[in-house]
Amino acid sequence: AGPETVSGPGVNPECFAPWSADTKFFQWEAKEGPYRVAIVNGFVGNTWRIQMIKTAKAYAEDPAIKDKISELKVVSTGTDAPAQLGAIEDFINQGFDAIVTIAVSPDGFDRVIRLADRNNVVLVPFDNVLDTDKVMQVNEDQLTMGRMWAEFALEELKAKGVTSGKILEVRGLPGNSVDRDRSIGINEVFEADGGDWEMVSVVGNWDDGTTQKVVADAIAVHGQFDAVVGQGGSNGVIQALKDAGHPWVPVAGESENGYRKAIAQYSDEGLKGISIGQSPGLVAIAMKAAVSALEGNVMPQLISVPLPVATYKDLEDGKNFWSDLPDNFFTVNEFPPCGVNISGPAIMAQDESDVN
Amino acid sequence: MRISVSNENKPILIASFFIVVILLAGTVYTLSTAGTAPLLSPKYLLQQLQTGSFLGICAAGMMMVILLGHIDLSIPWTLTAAAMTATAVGGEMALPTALAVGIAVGMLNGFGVAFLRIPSMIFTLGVDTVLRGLMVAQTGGFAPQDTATPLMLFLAKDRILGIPVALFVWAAVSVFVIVILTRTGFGRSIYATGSREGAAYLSGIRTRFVTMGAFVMSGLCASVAGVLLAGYSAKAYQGMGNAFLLPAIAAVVLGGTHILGGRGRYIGTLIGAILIVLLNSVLSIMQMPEAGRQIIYGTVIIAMLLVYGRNQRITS
Amino acid sequence: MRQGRLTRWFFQNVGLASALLLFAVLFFSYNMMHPRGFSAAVAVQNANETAAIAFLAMAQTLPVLLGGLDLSVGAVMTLTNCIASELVNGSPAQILLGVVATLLSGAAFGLMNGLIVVYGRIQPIIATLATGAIAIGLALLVRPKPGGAVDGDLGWALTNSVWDFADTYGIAGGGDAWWIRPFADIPVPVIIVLLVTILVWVPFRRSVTGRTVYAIGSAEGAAFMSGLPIDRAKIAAFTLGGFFAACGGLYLAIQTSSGNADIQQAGAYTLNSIAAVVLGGTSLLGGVGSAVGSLIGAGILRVISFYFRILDIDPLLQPLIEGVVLLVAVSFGAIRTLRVKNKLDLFR
Amino acid sequence: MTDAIVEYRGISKYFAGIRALENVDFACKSGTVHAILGENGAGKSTLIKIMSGVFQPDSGEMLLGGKPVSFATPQAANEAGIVCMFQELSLVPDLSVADNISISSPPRRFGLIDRRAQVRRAEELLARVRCEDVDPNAMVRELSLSRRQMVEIAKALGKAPKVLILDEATSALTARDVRTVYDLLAELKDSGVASLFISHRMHEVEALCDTLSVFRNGQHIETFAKGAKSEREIVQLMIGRDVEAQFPPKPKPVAPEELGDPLLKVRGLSWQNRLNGIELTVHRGEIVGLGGLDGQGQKELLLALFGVLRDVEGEVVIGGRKGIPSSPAAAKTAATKVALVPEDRKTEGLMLGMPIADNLLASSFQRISRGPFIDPALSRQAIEDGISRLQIKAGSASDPVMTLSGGNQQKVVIAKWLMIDPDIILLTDPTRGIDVGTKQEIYRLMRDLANQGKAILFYSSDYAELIGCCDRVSVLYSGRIVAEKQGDDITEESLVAASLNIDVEAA
Ligand SMILES: Nc1ncnc2c1ncn2[C@@H]1O[C@H](COP(=O)(O)OP(=O)(O)OP(=O)(O)O)[C@@H](O)[C@H]1O
Ligand SMILES: Nc1ncnc2c1ncn2[C@@H]1O[C@H](COP(=O)(O)OP(=O)(O)OP(=O)(O)O)[C@@H](O)[C@H]1O
Ligand SMILES: [Mg+2]
Ligand SMILES: [Mg+2]
Repeated sequence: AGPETVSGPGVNPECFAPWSADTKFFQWEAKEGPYRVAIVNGFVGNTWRIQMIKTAKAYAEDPAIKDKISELKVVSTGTDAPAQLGAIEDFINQGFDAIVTIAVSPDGFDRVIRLADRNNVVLVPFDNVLDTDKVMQVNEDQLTMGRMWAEFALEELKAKGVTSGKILEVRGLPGNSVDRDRSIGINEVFEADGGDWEMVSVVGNWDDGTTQKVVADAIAVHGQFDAVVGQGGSNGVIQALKDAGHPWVPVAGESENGYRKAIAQYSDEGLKGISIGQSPGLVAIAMKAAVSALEGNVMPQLISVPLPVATYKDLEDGKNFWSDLPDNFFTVNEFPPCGVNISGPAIMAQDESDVN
Repeated sequence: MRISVSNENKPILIASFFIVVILLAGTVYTLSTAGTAPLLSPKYLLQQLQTGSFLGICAAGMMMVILLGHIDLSIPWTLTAAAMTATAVGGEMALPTALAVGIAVGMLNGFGVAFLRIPSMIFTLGVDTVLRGLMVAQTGGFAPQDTATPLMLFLAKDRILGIPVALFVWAAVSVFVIVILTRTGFGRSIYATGSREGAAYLSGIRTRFVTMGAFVMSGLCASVAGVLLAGYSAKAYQGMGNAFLLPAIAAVVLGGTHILGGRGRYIGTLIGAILIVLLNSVLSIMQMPEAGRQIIYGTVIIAMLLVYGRNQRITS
Repeated sequence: MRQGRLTRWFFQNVGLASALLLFAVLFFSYNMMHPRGFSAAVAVQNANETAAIAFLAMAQTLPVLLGGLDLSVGAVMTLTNCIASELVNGSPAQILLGVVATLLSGAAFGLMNGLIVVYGRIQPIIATLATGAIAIGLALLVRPKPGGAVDGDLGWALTNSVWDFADTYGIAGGGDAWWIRPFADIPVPVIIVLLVTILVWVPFRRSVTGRTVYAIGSAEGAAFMSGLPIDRAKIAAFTLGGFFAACGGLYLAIQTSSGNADIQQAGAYTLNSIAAVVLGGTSLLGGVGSAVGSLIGAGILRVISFYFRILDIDPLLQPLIEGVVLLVAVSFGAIRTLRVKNKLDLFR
Repeated sequence: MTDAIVEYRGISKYFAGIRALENVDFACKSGTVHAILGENGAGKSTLIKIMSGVFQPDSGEMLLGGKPVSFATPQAANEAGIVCMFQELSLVPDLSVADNISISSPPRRFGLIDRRAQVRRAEELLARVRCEDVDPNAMVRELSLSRRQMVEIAKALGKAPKVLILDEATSALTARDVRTVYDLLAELKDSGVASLFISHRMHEVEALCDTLSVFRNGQHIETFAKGAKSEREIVQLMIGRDVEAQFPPKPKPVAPEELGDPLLKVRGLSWQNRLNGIELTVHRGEIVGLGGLDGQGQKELLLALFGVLRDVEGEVVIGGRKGIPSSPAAAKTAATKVALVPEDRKTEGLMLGMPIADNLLASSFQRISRGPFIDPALSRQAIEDGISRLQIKAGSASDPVMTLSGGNQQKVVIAKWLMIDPDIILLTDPTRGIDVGTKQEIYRLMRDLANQGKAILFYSSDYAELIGCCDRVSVLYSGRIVAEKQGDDITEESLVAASLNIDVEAA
């Protein structure tokens, strides 16, 4: 028996905010804790995922939840759908109570959803979520993220008095739904705007190196852009602009520390930046949601985590970026309404030399 | 069958010709859409060569290994590991550390392939996985420094007389490889071993050390590319080498090196690398969707190899 | 001079025999440690996870036996996965048609590989590197973003035990007929893989064309001089490889009831298929080995990763351990090398 | 010639402009054994490869039983009854003997290969060639070269040929097997089969054939019945000049005490169960032959001395220094340099796809380098020396070595080793597949090298060679030296007797 669809409101709505007004609510039969929780990650081998795993481990030790989790197991299966499905099924077989996962594909989980429901296991996809409303999921709103980037860029351009020109859009991994949603959001806003904007789009795969190269190529070919809206690989955008001697323009991007460092450093020279990112800390909220569901609380089917926005106006060293820490790590990790308070440095700077 | 000089040069000529075709096609595109021809400007070309140097250097190392009839699938994470450890160490020692990582990985590969005689296809794949695991574990343990040192920045980004320093590095690597391949016993031994290892061994060539040497060269080249790439991005990061493996193999093969070893000229690899870089760049400029890009990529490789001339049929 | 049959089989198939042993040991101890070891549920889960890579390992075996490599198997799996996600639904007849069309498209792609290798005389490894890119491109065209709808019943029936299969379609008394009882707990994917092996691989191996594949890998010149049909065998090998890859893609589609043109996944499957073939005792030099070995190799590859789920290992050390285990497993092949007394034997 | 089974009319074949056959008219009749003679590169193999569908002629036509035919593949030729045993064997090493014998048309059941019937068939055919000792289930890889040649003959028989071609297919056979082949060919002849026989061993030709055709430079010179010409005349036809003595004169045997210290001394050498306590000495200036049936450990002995075998036991002293070189690389760089001309030139002696020049230099990079770099002038000089010293017939030194004829390929192997000026030269059947003219050159070369103070250890499967060339002959039997013959004691009878491990004196 899976969750029952009930009517809202759900528990702790500041933290578990329903995605929209018509989001369904789920309720599972309450189980006796503490619970066994498994995290089934896909690919490992970039900083975001590593940070996510570390956050999960750190959060499981957090006093707020420590007593409720008796066992936490984390595996990474690579970009291999059968392996990920297999791992989820294995954990169901092993009798885990909740399974948190970043899906390698937005589809194809029908079987494990069915098995999870049969065995009263709470399955919580987050970050890369599923195209289904049969499971509880946790994510940030990618469409809105795209819109906010574009709106910010337009606002900054208007402030400079620019109403037409060339905008460079840097896209992420082709075929990925996150890439699709963010891009739709971005383009919607520019189209809706009255100005005459020429959009040039290049594919950066969310990878710094690739992004840097394609942005450099685009600059070499198109000369100058009035703003850059990048989905990821933001460090690469900055490097390419810098190397080409491109004047600083409004830039929208992710939440890498290096990118925020650059905004802080160059905003006076014209690098008016906005940084919104997908946080590795989502895992903590997914874990918290899973535990809350196991306790029998009413939960929204789709939980929207607020977008962690920072612009050049509100960057503050040591608070939402760290000038002495590496470029690669992702800055936003705390979600105060949820009681998730694991700051970036706390997990990324376990080595003494990095902590001041 | 007679392999004449012209036959050896054929791939080189055809690949060069194709480079021109790519540039022209790109220019037609930009002329028709924007009315400009930036692809033919020295600025664009130098920039392509600058970023192409990372691939070119990887391909140079890969070629040594392919000449032996082997392959080095560990290049992506050798590159990454070299760059990441170098930036983590930082300072003066960064560059030597990177090179040491490259040499160590090359020796490990060489040991597995030459002494344990495990197929390179599988051993280097294993080494690649191990290196990735090491880098994940390293980042997982603490946050290593990832900022490129000034020397790395200089090598990758600065210009001397308007020419990117990275190009000088690529040129130096190229000269080094050419001298090794054509003018040293080691180089000739690579060809001999790649052509028929048993006969080379019975000729008194220390084939195991030759194999080891080629893998060390490959690791070394990957580490140099890692240093440059870290300098170019101003930092090292997980997965930075992922984009280099298949293009490096393609560059070597499009340059006319025989995938089973024993035959090939370095100039071909050089041109092959430039071809791949320009092809990618032009496709990106044309905003070609991924699907079209992959299909064009595959078709170009097949078409060019068909034009190079088909292999001899084996009858004896 | 003459040895007993078993001894001879063992010495001529050391690779396969040791793979079998390794797999048995690993699989047995995994089940021992698993809280629900030796149960149908665990077997079904293991089988589902292994089916696709097992098919790909079989697909890779044929080009490897020829002395080449097929770097497009993962891409063909992806392409056929996407095709299946479009076609395998609707009425039973439509489903059947979709299945056939998917398998045919994989075989056709394999055929194209074969034609390029034979008539273009391009080395297989490089030809398939290129056609692999083409396959991925086509997959992206078929399915620009993941999704699709594969018949749900079919998905459920084929990814469970025989009992569930019978239950879903209401055959054999919904799975309770006496004659189906002994098989009730066997996972359907195991049966599918075995059926394909017995109906396709075994006859192929026993045909002149199949023998020619071995002969080509062992000594192509000799095979030609012996009057064997070289071209036909090569084309057949690649076509069959494409067919097996399509079996993998089809199963993936049924298992996930969707299609996904995932480039990374395609690459990972290609490399894993090579690893499985090697672990299964097939020589990358060609001429020695079998698809059955590759099935076992695929099993070994998978069972290694099962251990991460039952042992308590730091998640950030898992990739490292996985790499080291793979390296160690393939290094077992070196024992032969160290035993060789005539160094010339090393150079084959 | 109406009764000819195969007939060529004006056949020509060129390889990238090089003439292999030109305007050849040729015919052979059923019920004959027809020898084809000619020096290396005369076009013999090309002739029969056209007949058997490996190559297509550039011009001219071929008739089979009076009807024009052309074969696109060996398969097509087989189906028409033309079966060929090629110079390079056509066995597949990783398949079993039984598989190989029935390779292209196996017995079938339900459309699939019937393995049991296949084994039975193999047993029958192996019995016909008196190789009952060969296990049909053994992999061909496990067999020695001479066994493989016999399996190849069995395989050919199994195809029930109308025309059977043997292209130097008996070059590694020992006396006993050659006799088997003689009998077989006689049998086939009686049943009306035409056999074409290519061999560089004149005595085999003498014994076997009834018609002889001589080729030179791609042209058919003459065909005549056996006995119509003397051996000397035939050789003259083949190589276009007169060959006097085949073997250079031997020096007078020297008394053992005058020889001084041996350059190579072997005591109790054992390896696996293939070598069982070999005792041997070779002095400077000596050519010592290794005789015996094939596969008695001769090749292993040479490989052991060259550092190729692991775990060799026993004592070896080379040039006063104890110990076996650890590898070929060590052997060639030691104070007393050792060189080995291996058994199979195609896989062990040469990098076939590489230029002649690179093959010649493969052992001597140190010699042509200044510092770490190869000196182009030195290397050019070395290549020229090598080519001229052995009179290698090559278009250009940059041609791949596989474009050379077998004999010239063998010369490249020898020339490669002469470049390092070795002290001890180990030769494994160096004249296999080499024409009389070139053989004579090689014999002379060996004697010259010995006279320069080299020590030569020489394995040959041809008794005539051992008798003609060697100062001493040691005969091996199951990994041991069972007899040592010297001077006039080296006779065919004594060698054959020793090979079979029969004590002639005692008998
Ligand atoms: N393929 C090869 N290429 C070059 N040299 C080789 C090769 N194989 C063996 N050697 C040389 O032969 C020497 C001994 O060979 P190898 O290690 O194979 O024999 P071993 O008996 O197992 O080892 P060891 O003699 O060290 O105990 C080595 O030092 C090496 O230099
Ligand atoms: N595949 C080939 N490619 C180029 N040239 C070839 C090829 N095969 C043979 N030749 C050339 O054709 C000529 C005849 O060669 P062929 O092999 O017929 O000689 P042969 O009489 O059999 O010599 P041998 O006694 O050495 O076997 C030689 O000059 C040889 O170099
Ligand atoms: Mg010949
Ligand atoms: Mg040793």
